[in-house]
Amino acid sequence: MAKGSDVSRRRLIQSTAAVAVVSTLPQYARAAGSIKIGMPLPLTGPVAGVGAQMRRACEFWAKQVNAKGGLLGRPVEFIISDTEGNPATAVRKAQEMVERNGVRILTGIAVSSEALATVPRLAEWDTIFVSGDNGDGRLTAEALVPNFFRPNVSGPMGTRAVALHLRDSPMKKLFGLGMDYAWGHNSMEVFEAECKRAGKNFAGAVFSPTGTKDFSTYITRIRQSGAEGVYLVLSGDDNAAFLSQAKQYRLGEKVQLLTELIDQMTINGTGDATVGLIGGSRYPYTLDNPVNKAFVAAWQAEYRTPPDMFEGDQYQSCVVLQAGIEKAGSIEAAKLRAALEGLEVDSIKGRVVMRACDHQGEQQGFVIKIVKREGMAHPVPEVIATYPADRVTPPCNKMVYDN
Amino acid sequence: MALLELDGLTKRYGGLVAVNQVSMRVEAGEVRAVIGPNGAGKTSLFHLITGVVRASEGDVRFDGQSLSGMSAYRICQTGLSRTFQLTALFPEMTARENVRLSAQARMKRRWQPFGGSTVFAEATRRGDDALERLGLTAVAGRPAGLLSHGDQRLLEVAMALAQKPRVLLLDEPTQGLSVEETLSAVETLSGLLADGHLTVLLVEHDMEVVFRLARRITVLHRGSVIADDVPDVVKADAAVQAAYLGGYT
Amino acid sequence: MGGWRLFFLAAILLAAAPLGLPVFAMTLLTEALILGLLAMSLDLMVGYTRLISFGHAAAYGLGAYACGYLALHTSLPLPVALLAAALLAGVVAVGVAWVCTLVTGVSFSMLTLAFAQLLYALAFKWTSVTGASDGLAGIPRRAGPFGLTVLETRNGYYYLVLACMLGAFALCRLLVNAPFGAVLRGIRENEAKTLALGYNTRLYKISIVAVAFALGGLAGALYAPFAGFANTDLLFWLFSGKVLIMVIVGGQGTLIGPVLGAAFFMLAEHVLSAYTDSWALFLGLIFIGFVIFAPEGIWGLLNARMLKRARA
Amino acid sequence: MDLFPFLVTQCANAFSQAALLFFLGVGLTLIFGIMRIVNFAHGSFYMLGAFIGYTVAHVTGSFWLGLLLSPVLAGLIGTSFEMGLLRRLYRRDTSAFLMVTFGLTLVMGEAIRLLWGVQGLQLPLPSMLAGIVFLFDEPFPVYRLFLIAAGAVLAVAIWQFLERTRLGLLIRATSQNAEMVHALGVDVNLVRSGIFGMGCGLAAFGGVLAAPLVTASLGMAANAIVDSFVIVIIGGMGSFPGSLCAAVLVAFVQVFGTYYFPDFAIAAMYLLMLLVLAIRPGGLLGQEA
Repeated sequence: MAKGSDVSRRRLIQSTAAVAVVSTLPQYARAAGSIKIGMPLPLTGPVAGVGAQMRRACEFWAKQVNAKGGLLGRPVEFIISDTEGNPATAVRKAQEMVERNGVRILTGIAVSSEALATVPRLAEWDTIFVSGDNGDGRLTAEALVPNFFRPNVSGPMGTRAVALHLRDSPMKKLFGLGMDYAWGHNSMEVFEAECKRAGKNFAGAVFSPTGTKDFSTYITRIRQSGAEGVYLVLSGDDNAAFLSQAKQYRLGEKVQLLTELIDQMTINGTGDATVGLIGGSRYPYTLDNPVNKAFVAAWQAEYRTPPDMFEGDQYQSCVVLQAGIEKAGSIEAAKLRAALEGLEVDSIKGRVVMRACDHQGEQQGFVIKIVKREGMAHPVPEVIATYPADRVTPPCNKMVYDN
Repeated sequence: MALLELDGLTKRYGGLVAVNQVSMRVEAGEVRAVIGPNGAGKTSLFHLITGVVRASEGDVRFDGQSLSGMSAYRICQTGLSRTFQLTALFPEMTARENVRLSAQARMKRRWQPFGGSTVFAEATRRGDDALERLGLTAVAGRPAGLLSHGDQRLLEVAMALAQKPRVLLLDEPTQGLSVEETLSAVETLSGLLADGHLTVLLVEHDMEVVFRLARRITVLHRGSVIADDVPDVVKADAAVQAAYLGGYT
Repeated sequence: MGGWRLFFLAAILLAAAPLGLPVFAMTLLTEALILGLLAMSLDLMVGYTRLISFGHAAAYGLGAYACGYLALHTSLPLPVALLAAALLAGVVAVGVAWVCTLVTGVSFSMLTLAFAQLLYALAFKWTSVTGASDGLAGIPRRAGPFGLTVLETRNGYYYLVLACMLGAFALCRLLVNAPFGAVLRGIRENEAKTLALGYNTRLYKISIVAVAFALGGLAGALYAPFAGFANTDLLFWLFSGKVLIMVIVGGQGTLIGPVLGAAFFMLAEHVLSAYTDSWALFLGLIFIGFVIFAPEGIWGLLNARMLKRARA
Repeated sequence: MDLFPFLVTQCANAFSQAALLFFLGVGLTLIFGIMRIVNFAHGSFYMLGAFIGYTVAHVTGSFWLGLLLSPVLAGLIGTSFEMGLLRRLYRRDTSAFLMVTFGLTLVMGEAIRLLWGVQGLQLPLPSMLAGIVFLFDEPFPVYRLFLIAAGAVLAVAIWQFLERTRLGLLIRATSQNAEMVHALGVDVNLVRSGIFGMGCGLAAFGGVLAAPLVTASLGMAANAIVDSFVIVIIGGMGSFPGSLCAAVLVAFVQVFGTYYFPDFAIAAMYLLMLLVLAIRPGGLLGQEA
């Protein structure tokens, strides 16, 4: 990947920001020309792939907005900085953007440990954080703060979509393999409850530590469980490693692999090992609606590849933010918060409603299957089921569903 | 009663017997040498006495008290100070700091975590005294690692001396020295031992040194004692000559 | 160096910092001082005793979790919570050091790493206390009954950190210059000889590990309410490695060097990463450059300069 | 699954993992034994091996060429690093090596990110290794059998190399007594450079072989560093048979530990290391007691 142009661009952004901040008093910074959006996100380290997607989506959106004269007549400008996926760095970078660059809106902050460390500080910073990919259910439940908004799909919502699909499936016995991480445990909890509700036999779950390299023992466990399907809540390197090894053991021939999410980048990296996988998707670019078609066309004109899952989800968050700012006529936290609550937007994934009670964006849920297609170098996701917003979004302030 | 008594001391490594049933009595004020060809078990004997190595059998008694089972630092605290065959110093510290640290080990408040100027003052006094007795006052401010090899050997003796030991164990004090250095070192040491206040156990290779310094000699051969007497008798002993002096020209 | 004179000069300058520095600079300075305290505590082991620890994150994480837990679940005032956290780290260290000092050299380093990783695993599994992978978030700065509300403000907290830092520095300096410190230097240069001189070296090593952990725990305890969270990354071995590099790059065995090293490491990473994604490349080259051109570290470099100026 | 087939499969799993750990540990053991330095960058060479292997395999279409060329290239890079940088530092203490290899880890990680990007890369297997065999009706990948075989062959090869060749003799002598080799009139610098390169090459070899299991990715290095050190320490520093035993022991504890006590999977390796060192401070086959 060529990074040269990005670097000089960001340096330019940085230096304009430095000039703009003539004083440390935020009021003056806010009066300055552009709307600054802070984006601390992992550009190096194990989660760098997700960070790269999020950055591209924001840059694409900013370009679109600025080409049309900006927001509220002001250009949009992203201040981007690497967090390495480390919460200590993420908090420091976010604080710098707020205190030094006069930022009042944050996005990025990809890893849930980063987000959970950051959100309690938002009130003190008088800053709104619009999530672009955070899946941790707690952020809109116990850990909810007034200045946090999640227009993207959460982990429990992805699991719910897969579970709804399973209700119609003949599979009776299911097993789970999750990352030994809050996200893995939360999603598995939802999945187990959904299995029981659907009258399926949940044969248990195992959790692998993050960074597990050899999944042979877990594959043995899955095989021994006698389940017809296994639900996977894995991400990044762990996901790629498991899928590669599952293929070598021919696990897919006996057991249907189900996953909470998988993006094109992982598919490209893992190759044929993903074919046949059924899973949730935060955003499949193959969605058939006019807004999405226009988005995909513009995206492909710019980058010559279709938008990936996190790119679509982050873009939607930007669009929601855009509508919020326009409605508020301001970027002040109190006004923006009021505008975002209850906001309705027609986005690339259809209608998104930012409900006021827990700041979760209600939206459709998708289930995809990974298939090989003629003329495509890599397998692609194909949407096999869509579920309406009221069925995939959890009750307010909850992670588990009650119907 | 002898100050230091070894009683049937034995060390086995698997099938190899490094030290075999060694018994010996060293009286207070005595300068005793332990000699023997290479591999006779001299240094092993020192390791056993000072607790660096545990004995397989036998006992060491110091002033009537058994030392068996005591850890090395504790044995040292009872009043046995030793030097090493291969020079062991604190190379980045000055000679004065070396002896000071050594002297400090014998003081009650050696561990004091704050202040401690009285501890340092007393330790420095004892250390400087030891340096003077070995003629090292002139190089006291130099880092130990930069001293000449001869001075380093003497510094090690000074460190042991600074502890005011009741028994001083010297492991080949002239090891690795040139002929001139050996002569001057022996000169210094014999001056030191002349007044008869010190009890010394000396392991040595070099016969000249042994006959100059020791008043009684124990000869080890393959881990066992084959002679134990005054120098003249040992010199004349046939077994010793066969085992050791015969091969030594 | 006129050690104490320099110390008071630095103390006055640091105390005056809030008057002249912008808001975010104070945030950075506070974090730099906290990391500096951590690096300084490790210097007691690495620089003064040649006990190279690959697991000093254990001290930091313990302190941070303990202080965070107390702040979230009790109404203890902050200073008390800090002391309790430091004490806990020190007590745990006695057990850790008792085992680790069974071995020496790289094996010692690996055992410290093993303990830190076990704590990391514990933090992952003991959900009710540590919050597992989520960690503890929203840790408040609780002033408590003494009416020390000033600690809740940015500058007030900075002065608390500064006071801890200066106090710890004075303590460490007294310690290494006392008879106890002389024995540590002996262990550093020749442990076998120190033992042969009649010092119970293992006891000294355990003691210094306990002091280092207590001060490292204090640093962690200061971090938790400063950043508002504590999580498993604070215990991860990679962080231990970074702290070790802070000590070396600053100049080990100098106390002040590691403080500068910590500030340098943090600021270099922070500033470089704002300009280029490839910050790691440059940071790596800087470290390699230090090894070759400034073997004594930052403090050694500064010292050489000052000596030169003094001569001129 | 019956007990017997289960045990056979699990043991085969464990041996295949042991092979990967052995590739990782043996190079570090050689380097440590002869040079007494702490090489933080070992995991980075492992990762580099995987990426070079991927590129060679893609360009030439041959997995085998990747497996051959990657260790050679990584070994050359390692050797030049030793000659250009480490050589100046042998008179300095451990901390200099710690910092310089830590710096190298940062540089290599970033260089790999710039060259290959952030996306994980799959190294496809040649068809002869992509199949499956049945062990008592339980499917087992041919590739894992190949790993076990490769591990065994490499172990024998290194053993013969150490026993039979002059260089091997030197390595054994040096890991026991560095002074002695000087006395033998050997160009120690040359031996050091060669061994460092060989150690890095072995790490890269392990990296290529691990890539089909885990995909070549930027997270490879960090985990590999700790694993390789644990193997070296448990086995006894500088002991070649020790690192072999340690790899097998760690793999068995991981595989069976993960199966019976999944909650302890994260801590198993460290508990094992504590236990071994508490009983034998020098490691399984180390010299110092």
